[in-house]
Amino acid sequence: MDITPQDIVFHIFAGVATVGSILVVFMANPIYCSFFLALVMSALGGLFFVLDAAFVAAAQIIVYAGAVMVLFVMVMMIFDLKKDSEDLTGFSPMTFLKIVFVGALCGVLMGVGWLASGATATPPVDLNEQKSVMIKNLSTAPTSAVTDAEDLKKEVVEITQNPQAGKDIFKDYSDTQKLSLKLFSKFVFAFEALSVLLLVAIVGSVALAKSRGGTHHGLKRPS
Amino acid sequence: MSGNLLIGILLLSPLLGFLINGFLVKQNNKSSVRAGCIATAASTVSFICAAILFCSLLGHDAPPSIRSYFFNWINVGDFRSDMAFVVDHISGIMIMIITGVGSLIHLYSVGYMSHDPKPAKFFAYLNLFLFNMLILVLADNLLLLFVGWEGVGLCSYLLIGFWFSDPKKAAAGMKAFIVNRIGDAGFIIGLFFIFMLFKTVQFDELSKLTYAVDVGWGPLTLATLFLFLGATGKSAQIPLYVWLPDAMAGPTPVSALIHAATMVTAGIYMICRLSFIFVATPNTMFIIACTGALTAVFAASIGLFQNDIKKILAYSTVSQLGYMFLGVGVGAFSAGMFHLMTHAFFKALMFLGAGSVIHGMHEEQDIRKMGGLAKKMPITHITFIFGWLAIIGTPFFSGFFSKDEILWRSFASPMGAKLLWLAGILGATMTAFYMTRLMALTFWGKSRVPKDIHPHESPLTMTIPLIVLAALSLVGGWVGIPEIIGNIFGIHNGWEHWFHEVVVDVEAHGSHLEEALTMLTSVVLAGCAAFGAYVLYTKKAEQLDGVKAKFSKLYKIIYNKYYIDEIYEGTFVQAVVRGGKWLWSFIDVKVVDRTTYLLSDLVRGAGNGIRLMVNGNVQQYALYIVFGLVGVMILILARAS
Amino acid sequence: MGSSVLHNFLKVGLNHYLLLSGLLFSIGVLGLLLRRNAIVILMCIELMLNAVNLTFVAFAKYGQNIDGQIMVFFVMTIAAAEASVGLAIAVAVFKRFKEVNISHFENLKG
Amino acid sequence: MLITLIIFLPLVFGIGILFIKNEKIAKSIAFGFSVAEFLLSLVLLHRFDASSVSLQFVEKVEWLPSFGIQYFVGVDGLSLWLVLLTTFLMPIIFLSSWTAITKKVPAYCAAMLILQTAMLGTFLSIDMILFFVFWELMLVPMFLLIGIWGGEKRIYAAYKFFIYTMLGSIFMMVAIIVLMFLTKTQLGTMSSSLLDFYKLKIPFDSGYFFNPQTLMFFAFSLAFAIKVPIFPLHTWLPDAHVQAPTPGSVVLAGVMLKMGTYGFLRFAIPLFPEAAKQYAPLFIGIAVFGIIYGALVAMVQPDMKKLVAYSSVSHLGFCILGLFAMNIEGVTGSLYQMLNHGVSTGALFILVGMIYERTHSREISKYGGLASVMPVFAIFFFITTLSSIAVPGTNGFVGEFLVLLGAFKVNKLAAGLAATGMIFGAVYMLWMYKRIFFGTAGHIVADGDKHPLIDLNAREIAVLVPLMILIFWMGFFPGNFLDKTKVSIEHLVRNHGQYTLTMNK
Amino acid sequence: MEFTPIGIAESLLLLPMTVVFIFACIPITIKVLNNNVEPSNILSIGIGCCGLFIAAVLLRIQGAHTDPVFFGSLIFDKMSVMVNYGVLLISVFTLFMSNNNINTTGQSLAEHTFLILSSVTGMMILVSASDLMVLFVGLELMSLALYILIALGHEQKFSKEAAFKYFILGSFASALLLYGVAFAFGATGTTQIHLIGAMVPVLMATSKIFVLAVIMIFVGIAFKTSIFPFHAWTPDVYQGAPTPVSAFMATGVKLVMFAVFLRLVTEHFFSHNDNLVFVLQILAVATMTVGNISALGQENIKRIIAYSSIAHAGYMFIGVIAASNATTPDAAGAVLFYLLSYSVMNLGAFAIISLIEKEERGHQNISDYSGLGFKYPFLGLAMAVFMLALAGMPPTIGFIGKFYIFSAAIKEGYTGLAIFGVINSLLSAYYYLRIIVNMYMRESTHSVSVQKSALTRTVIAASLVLTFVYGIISTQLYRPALRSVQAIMKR
Repeated sequence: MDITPQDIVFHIFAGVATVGSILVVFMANPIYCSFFLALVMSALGGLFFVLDAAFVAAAQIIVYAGAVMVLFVMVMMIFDLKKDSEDLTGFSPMTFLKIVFVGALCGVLMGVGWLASGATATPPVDLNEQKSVMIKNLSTAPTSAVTDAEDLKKEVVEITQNPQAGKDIFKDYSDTQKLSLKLFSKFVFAFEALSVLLLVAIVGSVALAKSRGGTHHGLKRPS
Repeated sequence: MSGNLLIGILLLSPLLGFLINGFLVKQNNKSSVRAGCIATAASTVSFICAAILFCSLLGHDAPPSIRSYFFNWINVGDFRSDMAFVVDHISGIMIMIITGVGSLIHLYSVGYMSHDPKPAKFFAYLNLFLFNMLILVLADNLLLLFVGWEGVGLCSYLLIGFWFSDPKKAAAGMKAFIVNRIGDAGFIIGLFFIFMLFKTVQFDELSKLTYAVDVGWGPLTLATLFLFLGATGKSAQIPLYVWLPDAMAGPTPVSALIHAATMVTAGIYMICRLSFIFVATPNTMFIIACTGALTAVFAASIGLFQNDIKKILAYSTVSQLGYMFLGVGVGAFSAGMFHLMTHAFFKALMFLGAGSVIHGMHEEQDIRKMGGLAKKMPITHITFIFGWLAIIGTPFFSGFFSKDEILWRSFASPMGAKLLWLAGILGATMTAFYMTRLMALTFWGKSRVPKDIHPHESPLTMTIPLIVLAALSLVGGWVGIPEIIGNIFGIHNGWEHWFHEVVVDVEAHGSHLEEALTMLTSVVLAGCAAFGAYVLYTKKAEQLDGVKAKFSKLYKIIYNKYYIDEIYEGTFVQAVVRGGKWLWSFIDVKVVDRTTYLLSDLVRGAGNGIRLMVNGNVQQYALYIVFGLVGVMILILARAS
Repeated sequence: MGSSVLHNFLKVGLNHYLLLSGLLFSIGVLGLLLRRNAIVILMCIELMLNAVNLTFVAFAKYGQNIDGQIMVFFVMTIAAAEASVGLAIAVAVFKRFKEVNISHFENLKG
Repeated sequence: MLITLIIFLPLVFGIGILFIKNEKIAKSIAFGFSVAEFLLSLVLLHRFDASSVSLQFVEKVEWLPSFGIQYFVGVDGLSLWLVLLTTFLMPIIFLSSWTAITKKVPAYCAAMLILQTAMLGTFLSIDMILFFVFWELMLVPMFLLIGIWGGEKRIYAAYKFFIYTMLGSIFMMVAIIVLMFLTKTQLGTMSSSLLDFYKLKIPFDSGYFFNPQTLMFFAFSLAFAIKVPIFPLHTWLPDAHVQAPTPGSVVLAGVMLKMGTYGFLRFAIPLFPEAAKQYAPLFIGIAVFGIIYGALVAMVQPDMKKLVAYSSVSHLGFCILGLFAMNIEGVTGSLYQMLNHGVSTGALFILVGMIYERTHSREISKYGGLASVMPVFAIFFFITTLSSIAVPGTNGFVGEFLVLLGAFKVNKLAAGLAATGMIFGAVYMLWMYKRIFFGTAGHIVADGDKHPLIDLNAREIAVLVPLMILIFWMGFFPGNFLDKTKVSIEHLVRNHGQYTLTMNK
Repeated sequence: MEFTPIGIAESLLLLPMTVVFIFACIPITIKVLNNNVEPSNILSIGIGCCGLFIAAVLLRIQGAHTDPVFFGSLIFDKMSVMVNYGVLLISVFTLFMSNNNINTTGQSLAEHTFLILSSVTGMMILVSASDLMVLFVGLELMSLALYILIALGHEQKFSKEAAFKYFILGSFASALLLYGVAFAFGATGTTQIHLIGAMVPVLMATSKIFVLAVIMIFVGIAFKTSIFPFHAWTPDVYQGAPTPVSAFMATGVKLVMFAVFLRLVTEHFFSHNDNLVFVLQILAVATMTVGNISALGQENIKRIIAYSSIAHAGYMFIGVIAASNATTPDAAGAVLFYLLSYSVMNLGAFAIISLIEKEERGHQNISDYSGLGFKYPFLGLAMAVFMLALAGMPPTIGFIGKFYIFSAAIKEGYTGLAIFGVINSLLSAYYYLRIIVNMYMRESTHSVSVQKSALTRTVIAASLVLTFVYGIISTQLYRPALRSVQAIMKR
């Protein structure tokens, strides 16, 4: 078990992410904070690459480091940020307490994470998941519905009797293909629900931005 | 059946009188005669019934008792008490005394209360008293007796406090009731003992039982002791006598009827009723005798120097009651009953006489302001002399026989003792002294009546009862002439025989010579004392001050009744009141209530404290979340390992 | 033996990723607790979500289960939505209070 | 239907009265209805079979079947008279408060009537959950009565009353639930019926306090002890009594305190016989202490109502003493004492209310010589005083005597000490009577111009006369009352430990 | 056998929540199309209620299904149907209240309606979620809508502050929940609840990661249900939020989140670990106690109700704990019943608060309620009843709910918890009574006018009726609750 280049890359990115996130917390100027946050996110994107999640890594950099951070920076532009010096709390017993508790939290999380690495389970046989794969098969092989149905039935029986077969169905696809397949089958509902969520977020943000506040009994008061 | 009816009328007639006078007759001055007539009629009807009932008991083939059952009162579990009454030899005598003397006093009151604003109320109470007293003596079981027992106490309370706008008089009534209550509590405990031991409180059932003599302090002794405690309350014995002198605050007829003739003798009656139990408990008997003797001497000694005419008579009553207890204590129940009767006559007479004096003196009661009234109030004077002679034990007057019987029994009875006899003699001597002093200061000697008071003789309604009672004071004792004298005249002592069936007398053992000697001793000593007093208070009155000065301390103590009232006030009363105040202000308010407050303040304070956690700082809230998270994690993970 | 420990530390496995994500998450929490600038607090929340993303991807890799990567998409989307709403609220707050320092937002308490 | 009618009629009327705006009509109707209710309960009395120990007039309807909870009501000798006491007092209360309550009269009438439903329900429920429902329901109208129509510190008193009473009942609730699960394990089906509870064998261990039976016994006892109230838990009572309006005090003293003793009689003692037996000395001790304590504290009270309130502590001590004597005399006496206390203390509160209405003062020291000004009032007060201090011939005597007799059989010392309660009872009552009615005219009586001290009017006499009649009736003819309860009590006492109850239609 | 890629039948099951969301969009669409002119209040609310009603009808038609659909993402079982009914009712009441509330009525009611209904959509997803990720999405949908709803209140400062606080803490809690989901995913390889549930007995003993996952998921949900010590936001947010929104949060969110608790509990997420159960007991007791004693000295009525909602969460949590090891559905059914009963009482109380309050935290102190009882007999009576019901006095629904919870706790052997519960209901009586005392026993110090709103009064009347009716014939509600949880336990 030699140390591979990936390991070294991990350590570099991990170091960058850690230092960056510490700086996010301790930089007084929010603009710097946002810069370091972008750095952390990019580093994480790098780690995603290391973890063979290229598509996710790309999305991470585009969506997070790009879009979301821009949003943050933009909002910061709106605010008048002259009172940065007061931003960080001075050292008080409460600060101490906070650090102690967060340290404890950190200890538990890291400790359990470090010690429990071997405890990852293989995914259980999930008939629903297999069904989703079958549906893919069904859609890629347009034959007569009747025979398909017959085939499907056969396949279902086969898979049920041989659980390992379910895993093998995936092996022909690339990661991104697998992602898309799953996204639109197994997680289709969540995906659709997300669209609603985004709509709500948009409408909500707009409504909030438009709202003028103040109590008005149906009257429209000029802002 | 006729027994039932007669007893019914006997009882209900005073009750009816009470109801009519209490609710129908207008409460004003003018109704005095009407109310008095109604009440007197009611009691007279009772007297007639009582007389008929009594007569039916006479004769050889007469029934030993007449029972009458009205209805069941309490019947719970094993306990049963009926509204049932019995007239037998003992209660027969009692009802005669009660209704007889009662009627006379009712009659007397018509005159006495003629100027009172609320005579109807007075007569109503008087009738109610008669009713309760009759229940007491006629009751066929102990609990019903207790009904009358408390009932008479209640009437006593009402009548003592009759002129309630005087705080002292109201207080005296209350004192009487409460002191009586102490005795009553004892009585009821005694009753419980009796019931626990014998499963019944019916007199006839109890009397049929046989009792093993309890020489120690077993439950039977306790039972009788507690009953005796009840008796000391009602009959004003040491230590519960204190209410009786104060009870003189009531109208004088009340003093005569309730606090001399009838109610106060209830204790004697009760003990005689249960004589078969009492004789089985020699320890109790001894205590009774001692208490009686002590009370007789003690009260007489207080009576020596009192100046209030009614107070003197009151202490005299306490003293005489002591004699009765001495009698029953040595097992001479019939002698006790005998003295009860004679005392009822002469003491009622004296009280009424005193009432007549007070009436004539316009409510003046201090004998130092009297003197020489013999001329102004001849009838009162003559009748009073009868009473005086009776009480000091002048031979052949009623008091002589009964008192001597008691003294002789205390001397000779196996339950008696020489010391008891000696105390009796001492008491008798003192009685002679202070009664003579009373006579001397009131009726004889020079007049010391203030100028603005013009004493006058009382009206006829008042003097007739006096005359009747005077006669009775003379002849009342002749039913129980002792053998040594009776043999001379060939008269049989019917009294003891009469009681033979109901009362368990303890036989006296002594020779006639001893009896004659003791009798002589007491007569001589009493005579000397009386003479001494007469001389002192009529002839040598001016030397008195010197004597007083010589013994000023002793005189003061005695004059202030040995400060017993003050001692009681300072100890028991104060203890109770202070205790109550302490319980309230400390235990109730400071401890119990404060604890409640403390708890609620604690909870509310904790709440306000915890609310400080919600201080508006959102990071603080986040810290709580972290705290909770870490806490839960550590608790679970650390405990797991 | 020391070299063995070092080797174990340098040889990257799932535990390294969990360690890192735990660390990043905790740093995010620390920022949330300590920073007073509303925007920075929002950033810290983003940091936490990123730490979770790392966990998901690591589990996806080491658990041979691509579902983890899908979760990351969801988390990203939600994080973006959250960020937009959060910033909208922050703007609204800023409009009323003229202030983004959260120590001024302590009117509701008790 | 009779019992349901009796329970719920007042509720229906009470809600109806809320919609009446006119005060006079409202109180007339309330009075009329309460009289009708009383007549209805007389029908119950008339039809009651005194020779049966079973529950009578039983009505049973499924309520919460999954828990075996039923609408289950019935009456037997133990509850009969308490029901009648309740219905009897209610018209008297309405009549007595005719002029005393001036604000929000319809609401007042409604509260009283709803309270009546709750009280009757409490006495008549056989199902424990149903009992608990009524038990708790009772708090609300009483809370409002004290709080809305009460005296100066009414709010404080109302809180205290409510919280204190609830403090007791919550643990009872837990115990009831535990019992319900016990029925499931022991009898097969879950039930909250008292009849089933009686059949349970609840584990008991005399050597160890923390055993189910003892704990549940104390859970129940706490609820009832607070209601009674027993000594250290009594502090709500003086405040509630003093601050409550007269009708509230009357109901509180007349009926609600009885719920505690009734609870002991009906539930705590027969359900947990071994525990009750073991801890009977404790309760006897507390009861005796309470008798003396209540009397002594009553003695030094400067306020009439407070005095009467503490006297309740003393009187209810007798009830507890009798109950824990656990013999026929004691229990009978206790039950009788409950009725007595309802009548006599109820009357006392009415009387105090009458004088308060005239002078707006309850301070004893301000009175004196009232008997000359208001003789009729003085007579009524005196009769009530007699009843309160248990003079033979009045109802109080019968009860106290039987209680003491029962207690004496068990514990002589306790009975002896309790007998001193008789003495102190006389002390505080007569002392108060003396200070109010006797002596020289006091501060208030002397300047009668400010508050005309007119003697009682016809309405007030009409209020008091039934109570006075009852005082003597119950004193001289206790058999009339005790005959109805005799077999029930004998059954209860003789079967201590294996008490069961049946029902007949 | 007919087979379709994603069965139409499956898709149709989404119809209720879809309808809700579609109807949610209608008022704002109208507004946008109409030149940004606010449609009339009644129109917005009417459309919203219409949608909710149709959704309810659809739910009724579809009924319950025992198996998960959408590849295990969702499950429309009896419990979700029942909770959905509850959510729909609550949202109707909320909309009714919003009509005349000083803080919601006016120019943005269309958005308000949209957000309420969106939140309802999120809730419906949440209760039907059978996958932790879907659960998270539903939670976020619900929460985001709520954050904005709070911020939209007309209060100048308080609503913004409350929204901001709620947002920060809510996001933090979501992050924790998400972390937990990630750990659960790592430990089991799946996010489907029933699959994880099957592994719990093994994992609890072997995998610390899984234990951590459970804890963090618990914390995430506990935050929303305001279990101590995750409760601190509750009073601030309830106070700052517009009253209808507070009502919505106090009832709807609580209902849904406890339903999620129940779902996890019935899959034995919280069992098989004694320490966990022990800690949960501590938290339950602490929650009740802290909630109740904090409310004792509080003056602001909304904060009182907020603290009381914390306490009630504690009571319900007792039921959850009792359900965690139960084999019978009693405890879970009791929790469900309690949730519904609590919602009814609380909505009524909030409706009254909503009528009485004035702008900028005006007329929210309990001293403002002085003399109200006799001045407004109906409102006074209703408030008194709601307070007594919340205190657990019979014969209201509050009593019977407590009875079910405590009896379930005793049945499962948690007698200690039941005792703490009853003691707490005693403590709570004080502050509920305080409100009654103010209404009936104190003279009013200043005149308080009450808004006239037929809709809000309808809410009050309906809650009043339900409070009594289900207090007396509670079986009619308890039995369906029992059956609905029985269904999920059988699986």
